[in-house]
Amino acid sequence: AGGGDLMVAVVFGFKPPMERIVEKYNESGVKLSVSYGTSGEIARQISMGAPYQVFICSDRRWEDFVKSKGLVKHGFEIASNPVVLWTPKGKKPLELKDLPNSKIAIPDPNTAAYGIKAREYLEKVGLWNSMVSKGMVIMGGGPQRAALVAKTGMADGAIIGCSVAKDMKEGSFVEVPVKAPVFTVLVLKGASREAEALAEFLRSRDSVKGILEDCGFIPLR
Amino acid sequence: MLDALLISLKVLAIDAPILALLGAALGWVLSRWSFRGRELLGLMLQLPVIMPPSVLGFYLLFVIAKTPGLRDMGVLFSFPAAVIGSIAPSLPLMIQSARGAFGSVDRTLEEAARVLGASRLRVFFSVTLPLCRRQLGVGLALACARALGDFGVTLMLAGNVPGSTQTLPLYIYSQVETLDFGAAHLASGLLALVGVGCLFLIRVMENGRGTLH
Amino acid sequence: MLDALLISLKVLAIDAPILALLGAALGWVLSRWSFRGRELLGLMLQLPVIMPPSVLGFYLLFVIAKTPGLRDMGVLFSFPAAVIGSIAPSLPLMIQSARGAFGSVDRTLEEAARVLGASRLRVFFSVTLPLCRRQLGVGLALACARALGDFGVTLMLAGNVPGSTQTLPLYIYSQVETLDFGAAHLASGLLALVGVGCLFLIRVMENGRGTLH
Amino acid sequence: MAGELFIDFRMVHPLGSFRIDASFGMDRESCVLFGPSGSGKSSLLRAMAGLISPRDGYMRLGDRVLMDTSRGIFVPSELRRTSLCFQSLALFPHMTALENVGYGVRGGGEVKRRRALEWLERVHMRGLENRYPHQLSGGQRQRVAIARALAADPELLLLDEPFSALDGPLRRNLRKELRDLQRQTRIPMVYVTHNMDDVCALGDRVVIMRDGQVRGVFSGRSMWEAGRAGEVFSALGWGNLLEGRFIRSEGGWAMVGPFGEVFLGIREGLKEGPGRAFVSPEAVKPVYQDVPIQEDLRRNVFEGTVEEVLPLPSFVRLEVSVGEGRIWQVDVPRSSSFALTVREGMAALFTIPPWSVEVVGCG
Amino acid sequence: MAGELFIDFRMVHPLGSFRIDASFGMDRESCVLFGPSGSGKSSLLRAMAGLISPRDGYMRLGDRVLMDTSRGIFVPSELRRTSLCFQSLALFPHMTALENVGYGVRGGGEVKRRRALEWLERVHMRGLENRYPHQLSGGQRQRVAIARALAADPELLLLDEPFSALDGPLRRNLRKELRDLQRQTRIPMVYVTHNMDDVCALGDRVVIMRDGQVRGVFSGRSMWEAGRAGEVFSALGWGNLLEGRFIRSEGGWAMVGPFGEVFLGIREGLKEGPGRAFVSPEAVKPVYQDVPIQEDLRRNVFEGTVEEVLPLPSFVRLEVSVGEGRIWQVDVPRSSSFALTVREGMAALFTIPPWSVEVVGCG
Ligand SMILES: Nc1ncnc2c1ncn2[C@@H]1O[C@H](COP(=O)(O)OP(=O)(O)OP(=O)(O)O)[C@@H](O)[C@H]1O
Ligand SMILES: Nc1ncnc2c1ncn2[C@@H]1O[C@H](COP(=O)(O)OP(=O)(O)OP(=O)(O)O)[C@@H](O)[C@H]1O
Ligand code: MOO
Ligand SMILES: [Mg+2]
Ligand SMILES: [Mg+2]
Repeated sequence: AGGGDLMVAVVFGFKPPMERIVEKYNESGVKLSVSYGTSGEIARQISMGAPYQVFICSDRRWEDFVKSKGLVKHGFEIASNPVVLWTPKGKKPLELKDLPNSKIAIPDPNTAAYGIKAREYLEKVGLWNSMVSKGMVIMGGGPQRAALVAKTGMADGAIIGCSVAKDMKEGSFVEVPVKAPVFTVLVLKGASREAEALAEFLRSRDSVKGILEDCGFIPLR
Repeated sequence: MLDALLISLKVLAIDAPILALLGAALGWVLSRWSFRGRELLGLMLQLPVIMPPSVLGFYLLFVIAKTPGLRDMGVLFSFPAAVIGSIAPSLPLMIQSARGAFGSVDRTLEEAARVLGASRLRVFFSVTLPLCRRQLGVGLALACARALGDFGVTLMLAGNVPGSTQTLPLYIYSQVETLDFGAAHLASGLLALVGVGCLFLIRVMENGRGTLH
Repeated sequence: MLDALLISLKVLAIDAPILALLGAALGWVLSRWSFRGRELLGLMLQLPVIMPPSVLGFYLLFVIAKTPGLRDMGVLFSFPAAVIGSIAPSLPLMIQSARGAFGSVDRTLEEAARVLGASRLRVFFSVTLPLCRRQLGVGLALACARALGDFGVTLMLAGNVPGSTQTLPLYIYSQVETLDFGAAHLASGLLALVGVGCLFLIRVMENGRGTLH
Repeated sequence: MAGELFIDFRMVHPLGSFRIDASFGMDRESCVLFGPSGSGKSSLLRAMAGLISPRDGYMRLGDRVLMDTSRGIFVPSELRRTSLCFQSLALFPHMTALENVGYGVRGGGEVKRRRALEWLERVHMRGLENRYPHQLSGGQRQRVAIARALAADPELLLLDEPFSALDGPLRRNLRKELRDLQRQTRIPMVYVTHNMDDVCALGDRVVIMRDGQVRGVFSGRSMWEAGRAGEVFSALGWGNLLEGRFIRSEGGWAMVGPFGEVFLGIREGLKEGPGRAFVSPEAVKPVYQDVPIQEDLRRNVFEGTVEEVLPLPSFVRLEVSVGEGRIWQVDVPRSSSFALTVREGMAALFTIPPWSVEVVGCG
Repeated sequence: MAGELFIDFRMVHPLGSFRIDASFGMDRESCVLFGPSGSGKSSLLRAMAGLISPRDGYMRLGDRVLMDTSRGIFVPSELRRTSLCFQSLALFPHMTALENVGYGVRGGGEVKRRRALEWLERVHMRGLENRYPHQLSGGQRQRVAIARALAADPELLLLDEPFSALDGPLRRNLRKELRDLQRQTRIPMVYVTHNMDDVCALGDRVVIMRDGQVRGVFSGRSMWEAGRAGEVFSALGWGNLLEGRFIRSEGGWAMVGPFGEVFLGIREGLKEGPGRAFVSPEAVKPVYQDVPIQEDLRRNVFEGTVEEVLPLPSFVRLEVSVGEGRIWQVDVPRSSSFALTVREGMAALFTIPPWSVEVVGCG
C-alpha cells in the first residue's frame, strides 16, 4: 500500500458498489486502497495485524471474530442483500414452488453466508433432506460457483445474493423469504481521521444510496 | 476429519498411478518424438500450473459441463471430480519432470540394449526407465504433493461435500471458515504428516534397488 | 488489468532470481552435503507444496506477524509480501528439481576439474552448473509458472489491493468472484500468454549454448 | 566385392565434415579392422549394428539382407542378431556384472543366470558377478562388456577395441579364447584394434581403413607370404616403405628416391619406373667400424642419427633419421654388441642387404 | 622407502572387499605403474591426485607434504598441482576440445587459447579443436584428455593408460614426445600401462602392483642388467619363471621343480635349496631332428605340445605346454625353418641352453 493511502478491506460481495464508491470518494482527495477478499480471509488478516482501517464484512461470524479480538472501534450496518433464487437466461424462470422438482446450486451450506441461508430456507420448508438425498442440491464454494453451475446448465437455478444475481446481468430471480444477510462497516482499532471520515461518508445515506440500490442492495439507515 | 483423510488418500491412490503413467507417457512423447508443434504442445501442457487453481477449476467446470459426452458421464460434483480436480494442476509437474528425466538418459545405453536384441518395449523398461527412475520419482513426488494439497480446482469441480468430495484440504478450509481453528490446525498437521509420509514412500521406492551410479 | 499484469511481471522479475539462486542453493545442499536429518529437512521443505495455498498463507502470515524482527520490517500487506507469497509455494519445486539435477551430474567430471586446479566455486560454475543447466531450467520453469500463478498465499500475505499487490491471478480471482467473466477471460488469456512466454524464454536460455551431450 | 562371401557391406554416410565411404566383404572368419585414430572404424561397426542409418548402403549377412537403401530395407538393430562391444563399453550402470552379461541371453531365469556366469568365468571375472560397473576397474569393465557381447549368441560379432584396457597375459589368454571360439562357432567377427599382436592373432582377414575409406583388404595368410608381407606391414604402419623409381644399375637393379639409392641386386620381372619397396626393421643392420663389410652390403651403407632407442624384451628398436626427415625403423638383437653401445643422438652407419628389400609394387 | 626421493607415497585404504596397502617412492622421473587388471592402479593414482582420502596415508611431493593422516594434513586436489588423465577420460561434454584443454591453463583468454591450441597440435588434433567430445572418435578423445592433463602445467603428472586407444605410429610418436617432455621439464610422472613397449620406453622406474600391493620397484636401467632382467620381466608377466630347488648335479648345478629338471652348468655363489630362475622366450630353442645337438643342450631337451602360434612381424611366438599344465613361452625367429613348419597342436622338442638360465633368487 502506497504511502499514506487509506487501507480498506472489502468482501468480494461488496465489490461492485465499492468500485463506484471509490470513484466517487476520490473527489474528496483521499486515496483509497481497497483490498478484496472473503470475510474470513480479511478477518484473519486483521487478527494478524493487517493495517486495514475499515472493513466491510458480510458475515456475522467473522465480524464477531474480529470484535472478540478487541480490534473494532465501532461499526454500523450499511446494507442488506436479500437472498434470491436465480434462473439463468434461456430457462423457464423458477418460482419458489418449483423448488422440490428442480436441481439447484447453493454456496457452501456450512461456511458461506448464502449457503447457510439457503439451507435455512430449505430446512424451514422441509425440503432440505429430501432434496439432498435425491442429489438435487449442488453445494460448495461461494455464490459465484453456484451461479456458474446454474449458468452451465448443471443446475436449474441457484440460491445466491441479490447483488450477485444482478451482477450476472442476465436471467431472472425471485426473492427467498429469509432474513437477508447484512453488510456491516467496521472501523478498526487505530483508525485515522480519514478513516472516520470515510465511515461517515458511507453512513450518510445520500452519498451511497443510489449506488447500493443499483447493485441490488437494500440500504439500511 | 478421518473421513476427509480417507477421501484424500483414496484420491491420491487413484491419482498416483494416473500421474505416473500419463505424466511419464506424455513426458516421453515430448522428449523423444519430434513432431511439428512439439514445443508449443509442451508449453500448453504447462498452462494448468500457471492458472490460479480456482480459475483453472472454473474453466474445467465450463468445459466439462459444456461437452456433451463428458457432461453426461456425471463426473462433476462427485468423487470422480475430486480426482480430476487434483490431477489437472499436478499432471504438468509430472510431465515436465518426466520430459527432463527421459532427456537425460544416455542414448548409447539404449543402443547397447537394442543391439543385444531387446525390443523397444524391453529397452524402455529395462534400461531407460531404471536409469531415470530417480528423476521420475522426484517428479512424481512433486506431482503427488501438489495433488494431495489441491483445493481450488477440487472445490470448483467437486464441491465440498463431507464424506464424498471433502478432501483434507477442503476440510481444513471448512474448519477455518467456521472458525474452528483447533480442528484446522489438527487437520493441517495430519495433511503434513500424510504428505511427508507419501513423499517418504516415493523416496524409499526409488531407492529400492540400491545405489545407482 | 494492465496494472495487475505489471505487478505480476514485477513479482516474477524478483522471484525468478531468488528461486533460481535460493532453490538451487538449497537443492545443492540437499544433494551434496550429508548431515543428520538431511532427509527430514528435504521432506519438510516440500511441505509448502502439500499445504493448500490459503492454509499455507495463513501459517506464513502467523509466523511473520508473530516474529518480532520480521513483523517490524513491514513486509506484510504490501508489495514485498506478494513476492514472499509467490515464492513460498514455488520454492520447493525448484529445490526438489535442483536436488535431482545436481544428483545427476557425473562426479568424475567434477573431480577432473578439481584436479586441474579449479576451485570449488569454479568447478561449480564451469562444470556442475552447465551439466545440469537443462534440468535446472526445467525446475525453474515449473517454479516460475507456479509463482506466476499463485494467488492463495499472496492473497493471505499481501491482500488484494489493485495497483499494489493485486497480481494477475488475484485480479482474475476478483473478477471471477464478482462474476465479471469477460474481464476474467481476457486476463486469463493474458496470464497464459505471459506464462507461456516465460517458459519459452527459459527454454531458449537453457538451450542457449547449443547442444549438450 | 566378391559376391559369394558370407557378408557384403557397403555404406556412404556423412558425419559432420567427415565422410565414410566404405565397402568390404568377409566370410565366416575373424576380420581385423585396422586404421589410425579417427578413420571411421567405430562408425563402420555402428552402421553394421544398425545404429547408424547410412544415407546409402547395403548389407547382407548370409542370406539375410539387413540393409539396402535402394530398396528401403533397414532391419533394426534388435532384429539383426549382431553383438557390438562398444569402445565406450556402454555397460548398464544399474545392473550388476551378471545382469549386464545376462541381458542379451535368450531364455529365462536359471538358463540366463547360468550362461551369464559361464561367460563371466570365461573372462576371468568369477567372484565379481554382483558388482556394479562403478565398483569395477577399467579392465574388469571391459571384460564384462566382452562377455555381454558374446553371451548374446550373435550371428555377427563386432568388437571395438575390446582388449585395450587389458594386460599382457590376460589379454593373450582372452584373445586365444576368442579365436578358438570363433573357429568353433564360425561366427563372423569384426575386430577393431590398434595392436599388432591382435592383428596377427585374429586377422583371418585384415581390412585397413583410412579417412573413412577402406584402403586395403588382405587375407591374414598373405601377411606372411613372401612378396605380400611388405605391402601388408607398411599398410599397418610397421617397417620401412620406400617410394621411388626402379632403375637398372651396375650389377642389377636399384631404387632411387628421396632416401637416396638402394641397391636391390639381381631381380627378375622388374620394370624401370615408379614403384614401392619394403624393408622390415630387422633387415636393417648396423655396420661395425672394425668388421669388414660384404661387397653387396657396402653399396647400401648409409649414415643416420639415432633418434630413439627403445629397448624391448627381445630386441632394441631404433628410430634412425637420415638427412631431411627420412626415418628408418631398425630392430637390432639384444645380444648384439651394437645394442649395448647405442645411445640416442649418436650417429651410426647402417646397411640394407639387397636381397632383403621386398618389391611391393612397380609400374 | 628412500627418504631422499622427490616423492614419497604411502596409503592404506579399503575399497569394498578390496584393500589397497601400497607404498613407493620416486624421483623427478617417469615411473611406470604396471599390474594386472583390477590390481589397484587407478585407485592409487586417484589417491595421489587427492580424489581418494585414504584411511591412512602419507604423501610428499618435493618439500610439500600433501597428505599425512597422522597429522591430519590433506591438501585438496585443486591445490596439489597434479594432473590426472583419467582412464575413463572424463572429458567435459559441454566444452569443445579447445575448451577442455584450456580448462587447466593458468592465465586469461588469449594465453589460454594459444596454449590449448599448441597442446592440441602436439597431440595431432589440429583442426578438430571446435568439436565436442561426442563428435570425436575414441582415440581423438583420448588425445584431448592427454593434452588437457599436460596443458595444466602440473608438478606431478598422473596418466592412467593414456594411449590405450591409440594406434602404432601415433602412439610411438606421442610416447616419444611425452618422454622428451618429461626429460626436459623433469616433471615427475606416473604412467599406468599394460603395454610392454610403454614400460620399456617410459619406465625410468617400474612399480609392479598386484592385489592392491606394490610387489616390486625396479629402476628402468636394471631391466637390462644381467641378473636383474629375469626378475623384472617375470614380474611383468613376460617370459618363463621357474620356481623349484637348486641342487648339485653332475657337472654343475641344476634346478628341479614341477617342470622337471633344468641343468644350469657350472655356477658360482649358488646354495642348495629353494629358489627361482628365469628363461627368456627367445632362449628356448627348437630342436631339429636331423641336426646334431650339443652335449650341454642335450640334457635340457623337453617335449611339448605347441598350443598357440602367434606370428608377429619380427618373430613367431609359441605357447608350448608340457605335461600337467606348465606353459613355456618360446619365441623363434621368423627366418628359422622351424617357424615355417610349426602348427598348433603339433608336438615338438625344445631345449634350453644352460647358460641362458638366469638365477633370480636363491635361499
Ligand atoms: N567401490 C568399490 N567397491 C568394491 N570394490 C571396488 C570399488 N572400486 C574399486 N574396487 C575394486 O578395487 C580394485 C582396484 O581397482 P582399480 O580401478 O584401482 O584397478 P586397476 O589396477 O586400475 O585395474 P585396470 O587395469 O583394470 O584399470 C578392483 O579389483 C575393483 O574391483
Ligand atoms: N557427430 C560428429 N560430427 C562430426 N564428426 C564426427 C562425428 N562423429 C564422428 N565424427 C568424426 O568421424 C571420424 C570417425 O570416427 P570413428 O569414431 O568412427 O573413428 P575410429 O576409427 O573409431 O577412431 P578411434 O580409433 O580413435 O576410435 C572421426 O574423425 C570423428 O572426428
Ligand atoms: O484462495 Mo483459495 O482458492 O480459496 O485458496
Ligand atoms: Mg573408435
Ligand atoms: Mg584402472
